[in-house]
Amino acid sequence: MTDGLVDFTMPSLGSDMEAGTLVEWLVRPRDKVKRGDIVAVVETQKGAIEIEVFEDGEIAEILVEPGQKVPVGTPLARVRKGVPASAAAEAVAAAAAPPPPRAPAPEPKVVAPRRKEGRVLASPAARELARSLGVDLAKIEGSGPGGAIVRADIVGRATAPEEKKPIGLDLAAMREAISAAMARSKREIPHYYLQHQIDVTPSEEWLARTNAGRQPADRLLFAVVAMKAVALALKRFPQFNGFWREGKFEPAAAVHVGLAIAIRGGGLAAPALHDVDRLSLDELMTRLRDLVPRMRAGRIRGSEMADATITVSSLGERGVEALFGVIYPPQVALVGFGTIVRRPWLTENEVRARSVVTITLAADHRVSDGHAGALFLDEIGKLVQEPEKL
Amino acid sequence: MTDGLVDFTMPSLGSDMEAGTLVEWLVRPRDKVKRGDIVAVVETQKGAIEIEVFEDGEIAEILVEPGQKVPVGTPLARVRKGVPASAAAEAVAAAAAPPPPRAPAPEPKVVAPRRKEGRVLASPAARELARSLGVDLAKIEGSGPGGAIVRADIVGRATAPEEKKPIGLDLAAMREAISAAMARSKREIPHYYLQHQIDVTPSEEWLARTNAGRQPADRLLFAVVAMKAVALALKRFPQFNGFWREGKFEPAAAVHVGLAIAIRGGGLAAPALHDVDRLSLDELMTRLRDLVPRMRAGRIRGSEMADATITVSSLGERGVEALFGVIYPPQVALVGFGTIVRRPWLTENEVRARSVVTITLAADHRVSDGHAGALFLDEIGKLVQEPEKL
Amino acid sequence: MNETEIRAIFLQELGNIAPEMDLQRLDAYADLREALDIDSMDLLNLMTALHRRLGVNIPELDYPKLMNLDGALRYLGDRLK
Amino acid sequence: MNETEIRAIFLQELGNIAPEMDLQRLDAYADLREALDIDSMDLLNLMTALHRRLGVNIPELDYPKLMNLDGALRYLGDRLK
Repeated sequence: MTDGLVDFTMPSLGSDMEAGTLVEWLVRPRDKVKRGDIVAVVETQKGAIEIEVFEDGEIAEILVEPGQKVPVGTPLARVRKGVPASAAAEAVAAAAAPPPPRAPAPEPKVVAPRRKEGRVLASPAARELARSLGVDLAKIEGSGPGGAIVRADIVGRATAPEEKKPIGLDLAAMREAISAAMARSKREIPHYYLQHQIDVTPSEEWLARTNAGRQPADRLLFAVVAMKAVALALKRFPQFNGFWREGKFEPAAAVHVGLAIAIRGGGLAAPALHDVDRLSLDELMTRLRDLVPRMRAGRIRGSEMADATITVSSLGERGVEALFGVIYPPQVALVGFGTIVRRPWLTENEVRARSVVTITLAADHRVSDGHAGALFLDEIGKLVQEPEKL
Repeated sequence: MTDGLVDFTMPSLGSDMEAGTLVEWLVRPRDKVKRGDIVAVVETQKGAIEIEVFEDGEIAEILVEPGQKVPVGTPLARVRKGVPASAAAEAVAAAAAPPPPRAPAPEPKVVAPRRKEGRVLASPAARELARSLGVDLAKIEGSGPGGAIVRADIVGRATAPEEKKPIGLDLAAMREAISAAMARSKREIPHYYLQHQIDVTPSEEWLARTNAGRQPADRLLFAVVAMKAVALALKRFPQFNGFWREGKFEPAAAVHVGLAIAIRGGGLAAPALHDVDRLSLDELMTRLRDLVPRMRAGRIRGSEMADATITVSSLGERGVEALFGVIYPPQVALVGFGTIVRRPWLTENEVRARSVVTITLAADHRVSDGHAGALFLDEIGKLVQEPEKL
Repeated sequence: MNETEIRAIFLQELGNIAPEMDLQRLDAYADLREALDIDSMDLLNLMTALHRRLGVNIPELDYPKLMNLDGALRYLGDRLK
Repeated sequence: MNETEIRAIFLQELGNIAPEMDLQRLDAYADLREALDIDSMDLLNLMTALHRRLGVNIPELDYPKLMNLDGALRYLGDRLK
């Protein structure tokens, strides 16, 4: 069956998704594709999401046209399997992939928005994306060959000044999707909560020392320490990593940590960082720097939306001390990190000013109980205090 | 009617139990029984549970044979009421009761597992229990007359070394029962939560002083101070002690405190200690020492499983600071004690290192409100600080 | 590089991080994190962009000096003199 | 009482408290509470059993010295000399 035709279908990008609208094809019939290539953009309640193909092969036929809304599982295209990836496929992949990080060389001058007579120089994919997002190409600065506008230029750039809203994200629809998932969660999942405070002064000092010798592009944030600690603790406490499906717990083999990201204007999403337990802090930071702006710009991949095995919610620097969250179904746990605060604290039986963070756990009582939860949270606390070992 | 026949029925050992399997009779027809005697063992989702008779009398007829699964309320036997308890009944009770504590005399040597030619010396009840638990009698050391194996020897002893799992408890079934009860709780009970921190240094010091003069067998744990404080506070705040049934609150006359006990391997149960408000700390400790190992070994009595009027969950020494739990229906409150931590604390307007515990209350908002809950939690906090008065 | 150029680059990079905010009306002394709802990741991206655009490597210890428009322009002006 | 006998009794009583744990593989320096998931009630039962079996009355203040296998055997050996 290596040369047979297979269906490429509308994927499920979360347990609450029933249908999606095909916004844009990034491939045409006879294009070669490789597993993992982004081939289409789909509009869901969570915003515009890039979807990947899971076979090497060639696009045989397009079945659904841009603008059509179809249920999850509907064939969108037919792929002829086993056609070896060629230069054509590489080109498609390159056009769709995120831009390589730019070299940290100072740019000479502010370039005024280019406005040329006639047609603006832009790639077809960028043109299509701009159309679907309602972005005016004439106001975008191109970073491609010869100053051409590529997809990456559109995402994250300002639209016309009079439209002050995030690009590519329908906040109202996103809020509705969150509403549905959260209401379902509290109706079905018996949440219990645990709370613990730990001294993260050593962790902060280690980060400050590490970052002092680095350029901004290579600096680490506390969030990656937190995520890695959770991922490693999960290896000892697997009952918090996985899904509740059809009346029973399915532990997950991999650790994909969903990071709750607030979208300015009121949105929220928790895309997954994959295999967090196996990445170094530097690798994790690279992934995070790629993910957050893409998420905020609405350029998120299907697999990132659908397969988080646990969620971490961090209140960052300007929040409050503790949060007691709502588990994202079908997951079974959510770990919350409050804002780091300065507090009087005992170290070696003396009172000193220290940086303290409150870690909380919301977990599904159908799967785990307070005793296991306490040991899990305690383990996270210990790991966070020794970032140099993560 | 004092000499009439009454039915002894399959009891309800929790609101989620629908049926049970009769595993073993500890009595035969014409045996004399006293109220409170353990007369049978029943297998439920929570494990093998010993059930008691509630009448003085004589077993007239056995209606359900071992191995049969019957719904709650099904007559298991007929008891002829009013027959005075005789020596025969005493003998039955003695065989079924937990063994008396052994004298603290050093035993000379480790006894290797006895393996005799032919039949191992064991009481019929022990033999039956071993069969139902899959325990190999040849590997058990007997403590009965002439080295005979009695029921108590089987429970809590290692099975064959290759079977490293708790004895007598079906953890998967237990987990299922918890799942159902917890999901129902959060669906039906509107939980509210309160949290309070108190300085328990005086309490810890009192326990240390008290225990310093005692042998290990007579020492007290903080858990009994916590339970007694909750029980006494309930006398002033009866709206947290009882059951929500058929749309209204039924206050309980007695204070039976369910203590959440974690079972290694992932189980959880909250068997009741009866009349906690009327027991001294020493009496409570004796009951607790009897209950915890029995619970972990799966030898729990029906009344202990079914009739807790409130639950106390204590995270012990290796946990975290605070827990916000799920009320066990049809109860209406759960009190949580976090791990005792050392914190800078104000005493007489000076900052000092003190031992601090976070007490939490989860309560049913259909029955009580935050104001009453706060007074109740505050009262518990005050009582915990003066253990010498408990 | 003159003050106007620094200001233009700084505002452009701020705009890239918070594209939906109206920077025309930004108070010169308002805390940028509060005014623009900027978190630590946004801040790091801003510092990375300033490093790329202006060649100024701003250490973490100096971040507080850039927490409003006025302070940021003065800091960058001093470093680019 | 020799070291082998003390070890056998200690492991037997530990086994009574955590029957489902494999004590053959227990690290001599691992914290018993963590390795065996032992709580304060388990600990008290262990101390009570050691008192009964060996006649050694271990005060609460000494509990920390028995928190791993190596420490426990040394402590009991010293007390039984």
